[in-house]
Amino acid sequence: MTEVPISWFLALSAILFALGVAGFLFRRSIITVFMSIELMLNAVNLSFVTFSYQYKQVSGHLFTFFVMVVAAAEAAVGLAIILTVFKNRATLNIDDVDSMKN
Amino acid sequence: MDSFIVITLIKLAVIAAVLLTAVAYLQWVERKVIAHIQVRPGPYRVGPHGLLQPLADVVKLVTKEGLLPSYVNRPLYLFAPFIAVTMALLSIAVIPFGPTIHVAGYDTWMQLTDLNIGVLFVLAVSSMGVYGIALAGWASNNKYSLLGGLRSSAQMISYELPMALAIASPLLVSNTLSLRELVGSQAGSILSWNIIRGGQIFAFIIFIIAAFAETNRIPFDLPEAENELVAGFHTEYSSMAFASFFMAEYLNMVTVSAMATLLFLGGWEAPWPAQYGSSLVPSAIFAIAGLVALYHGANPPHKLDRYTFSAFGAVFLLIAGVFLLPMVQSWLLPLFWFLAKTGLILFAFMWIRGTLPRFRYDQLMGFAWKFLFPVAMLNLLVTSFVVAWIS
Amino acid sequence: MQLWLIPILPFAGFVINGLFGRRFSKGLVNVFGIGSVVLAFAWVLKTIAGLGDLNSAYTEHYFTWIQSGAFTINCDFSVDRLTEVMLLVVTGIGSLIHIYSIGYMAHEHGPNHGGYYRFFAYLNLFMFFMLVLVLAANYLVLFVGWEGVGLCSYLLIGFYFTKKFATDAGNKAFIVNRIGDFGFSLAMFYIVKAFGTLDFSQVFSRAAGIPEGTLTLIGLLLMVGAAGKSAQIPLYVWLPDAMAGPTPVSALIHAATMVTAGVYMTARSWPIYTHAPMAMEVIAVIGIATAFFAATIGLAQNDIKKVFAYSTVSQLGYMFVGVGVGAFSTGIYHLVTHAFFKALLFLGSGAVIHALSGEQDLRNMGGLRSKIPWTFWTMACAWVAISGVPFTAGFYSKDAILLAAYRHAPWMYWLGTVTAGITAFYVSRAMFMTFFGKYRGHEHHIHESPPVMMLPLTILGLLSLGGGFLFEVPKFLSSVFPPVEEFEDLTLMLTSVGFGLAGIGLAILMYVAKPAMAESLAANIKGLYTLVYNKYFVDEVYDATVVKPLVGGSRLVLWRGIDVGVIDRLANGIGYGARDIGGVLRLFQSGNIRSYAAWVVFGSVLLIVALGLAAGGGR
Amino acid sequence: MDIVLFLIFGTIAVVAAINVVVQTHPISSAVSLIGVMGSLAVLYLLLGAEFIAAAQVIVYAGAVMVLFIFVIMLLNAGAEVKRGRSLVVQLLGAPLLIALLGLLAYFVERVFPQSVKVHFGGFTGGSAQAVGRALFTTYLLPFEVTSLLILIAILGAIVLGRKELD
Repeated sequence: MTEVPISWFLALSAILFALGVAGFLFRRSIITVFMSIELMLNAVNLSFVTFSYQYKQVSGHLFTFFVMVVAAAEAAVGLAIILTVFKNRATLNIDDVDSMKN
Repeated sequence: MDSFIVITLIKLAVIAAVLLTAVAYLQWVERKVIAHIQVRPGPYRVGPHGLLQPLADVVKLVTKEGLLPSYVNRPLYLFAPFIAVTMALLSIAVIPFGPTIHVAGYDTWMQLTDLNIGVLFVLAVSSMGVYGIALAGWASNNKYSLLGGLRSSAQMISYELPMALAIASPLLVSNTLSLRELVGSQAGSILSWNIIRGGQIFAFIIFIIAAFAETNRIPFDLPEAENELVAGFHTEYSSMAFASFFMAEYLNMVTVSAMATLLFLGGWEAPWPAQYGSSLVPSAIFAIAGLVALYHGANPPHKLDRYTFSAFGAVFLLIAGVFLLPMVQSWLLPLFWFLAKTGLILFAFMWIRGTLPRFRYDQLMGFAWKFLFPVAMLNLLVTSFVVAWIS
Repeated sequence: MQLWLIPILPFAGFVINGLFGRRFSKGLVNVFGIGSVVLAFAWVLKTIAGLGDLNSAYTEHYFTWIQSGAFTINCDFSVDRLTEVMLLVVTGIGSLIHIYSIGYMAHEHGPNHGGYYRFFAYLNLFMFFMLVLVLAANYLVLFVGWEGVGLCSYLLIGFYFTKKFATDAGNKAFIVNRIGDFGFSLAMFYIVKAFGTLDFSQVFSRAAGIPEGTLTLIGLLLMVGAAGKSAQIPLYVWLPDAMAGPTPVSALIHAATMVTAGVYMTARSWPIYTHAPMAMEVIAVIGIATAFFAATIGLAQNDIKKVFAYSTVSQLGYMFVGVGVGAFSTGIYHLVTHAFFKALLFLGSGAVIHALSGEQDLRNMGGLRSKIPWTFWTMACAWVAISGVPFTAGFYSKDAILLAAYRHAPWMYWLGTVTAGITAFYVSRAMFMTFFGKYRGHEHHIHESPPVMMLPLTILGLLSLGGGFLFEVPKFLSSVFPPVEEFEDLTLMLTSVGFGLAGIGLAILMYVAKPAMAESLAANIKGLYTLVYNKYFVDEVYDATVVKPLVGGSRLVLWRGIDVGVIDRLANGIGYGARDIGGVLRLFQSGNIRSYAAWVVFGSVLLIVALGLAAGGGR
Repeated sequence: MDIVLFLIFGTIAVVAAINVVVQTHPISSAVSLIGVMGSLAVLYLLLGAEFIAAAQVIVYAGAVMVLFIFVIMLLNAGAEVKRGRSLVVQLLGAPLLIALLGLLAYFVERVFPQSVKVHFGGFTGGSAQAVGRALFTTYLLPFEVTSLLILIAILGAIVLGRKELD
């Protein structure tokens, strides 16, 4: 059985996180931006679970669990907000939603 | 290690072959049952009593041209039926059909793989099943399909909640997440099944209702309500892609029926202990069936039946005899009980399809959120209090 | 024993009446307002019965309030015999006065029955704080009650807040009390510094080991606090003005209970004082000076409540004399009897005022004896008691104090005896001007007060007459305080009684037999009379020496100089600065979410770099 | 075996994540994201987090993403339009991203000892029982608070989503 260095998992987590950031920065669709956030959360979850393995403690799993719960709640509210935005402005382009500017 | 892989591969092959055939014949059974409910003969032409009808259907579906409409989202359109059937097949992997058996010097379970979170696995996979339908509806780029997909995803995530809650109650009673241990905790007689001992009759009813909705069966088959949506999410599908959805639906029915059996009806446990003659029941049933068939063969309603009924009668009597052999009883009896219970529930699926009308969509959602969910919640609450009280 | 229930009951009354009383009928307000206090009284009785002999303090711990290293302050209540006496006085007399208030406040006009619910809510709140003060097992909890009663006193003095003089009087009481509280706070700080704790039992058990200088300082600072609360020279000026509040308030807060808190506190702190004789001497001197000084002012007052207010100041002086000469139990004894007769005098004067529909000036009264006889006879009980007529309540306690004072320093005895004579004279004067002679007022609908007011008067009357030998407070408290030598001297006793009777006799002569004599006397010693009539111009002196310079200085230095010159400039400068910085930062606020995200990432990168640098490159 | 599994599913995760970012159509991104989540679930199993793996599939893949797809279908969202721009992102975005990734990689490499290796079955404390025990003892308060959070989220979603009453 070949084993995997623990830093590989963390590196994977870092890559996924960076990709999430990239999605947030470069995408214009609100929904995609939102999904990028979920991607970042997933990357962080992977780190938590990895740390849990490293320290042989279950706490990391619980953090992940709570992140999931919060993500679910966030998705419910966030998507409701997206629906409202779409209803009021008929756009999903994040650069069009900038009325805070003035 | 190697033997493990080999055994697993053999089991895989057996289960896949039996299951896929069973699904095809399930379709035949359903058509027959509904036909008899509606007082008509049903499939009759292909083979004796239409017994070869499924084969003919398969040949037809496979050889038909797979249409790919030009305006669909190709990758997803092709991907969706794949997801649907994969997810339906996946959950079978953790479902045990019987206890450990001893074959050719090896001990093995009548199950592909045992997870100690088997129930969670089934839940997870069934929740993934939504994607097949939702993506199919969306990728078809057709308003009927889209609406069907929307309805289906809304319906499935709505009914997943009461279903999960209904599953949680027997889990509390049995105190395990492993499907095998779940059955082990219900060993004995019908009195120790979760539906009786755990007082989970309400959970069972909720589970069955939610299962009907999860599998998009009548009376909850809104996603494919033909008078409103043509054929719902699979309007644009034909040939094998269409067959995939069809298979997925029947596989899901088998899965939920098996789950209901494992969770509530004691799995492969006999309704009463063997010393009171439960081991003779299969023989008796098959013997009676064989005698009836032979009688009908002697007095055939049709010319051809003289041979078919006689043949069936002989086969049934043979099976009845096999059940009496002590060397196979150890694994055949549990399998019989498991399949009998699952079959009963499957029969209920068909029976209800022949009897009930369809819900209206708002009634469907209202029923899920305003009635089923609170009741399931209450049931779980009461169960947990009782479990905490007793332990 | 659930000691917490005692203060919590009135507090519940306060909360209920305070929150919902606006919508209640008067009856319902009464149920909660008076019921809670009566229940508290009942609970006090049950507690005392349950605690039995109580030769050492019984303490209940509730929670740790402040914890800082080794220094801990608990929220504790504790009961010993001294506390029992105070509890009985506070809840007993408090209950009577609450009942009396039903009748007294019944005719208030204005919205919500003239703030009827507000009155009882404040009164209940006062009871709560007073009981906390009495039950406290350390200085800080006592201070909570101390400040709380001050607040309630302020609220109730200014109860008629539409009248300027009432709110002014409230402010005055509050501000003067602040000076005293400042002293008290300093005392607490020194106690913490010297003892490391504020807990009574620990402080008192360690008092012997502390240098006398520190104890003297603490004692004097505590005395400043007590002087503020108990209206002693030089901080007595607020009490006469406090009569602007409703009369039951004057009776409860400014005669029977709150103003005696200073005496209670000094008596409670006796282990500190016994090791600081200097401080005790100061207390005794201040006490006797206040007693005499306030009595002389009382001679020339024409407002019936003012007379009794100065009398209160004077009697509080007596109590301090008792404490100051080391006879702590006599001070508490006088506190109890004074609570009886002074509450009665105030309630009686309230009944008179009530009968005359608000008239307070003695010159507009007279001859009321026949019109409101029950009021007269009950007040007469208090009159003989305060005058020190033998075998009444005041006789026993005042006599005990004077005897103790004689043992300490004979001049104090003589001054006290003279004061007793003056006291007898001015109280008699007030009584005669009210009840004897012929009626000089204009109100013609003079009526006896309702039974609900007469009942407390009657009970207090009986207590004023018999309370002295019924409750032998010094004997009861003998286990609490250091023993005092038994000292009986019939001559001295007779002398002081004689002075008292002489005072009454003089008053009969001047106000009953020859009514003109008072006027001519006043005319003969016009200078002196004017001086006394204007209360020695103390208020004016304070105004000129303290208040004016303070206000002027504040205006010039604090307002013009510091406020405008420094603070405003600073505040405006910050504002301008923020605006300018904002002008730059505004460019970041593009409204574009993705730009924000980029800045967040930028910050994260900086943060990671900083963390890496801080951790020394990672390992 | 373990390393093979890691490589397979790690690659799937990275490729799918890249796909999330580069696809112009939200639904393609969503499907790719489901792929990321699924492969992460497998990696969780590898790390001994069986309950979390199941929860990952049930909650994330089975509920959250269904919601996403549902909304995409409901809004019939099309491919995104290249309109509007952010100067900051254009100038700073790529360098920042590279800096972030580089720093993370550097620290992961520096901080974490190579000696700790992951093999399947190396940690068995992630069973449903263990997680449940910790959840209902040590983490009871956060757990209850999250239930409150979810309640609030439900209310918020309902308020935001309901039709205007006019």
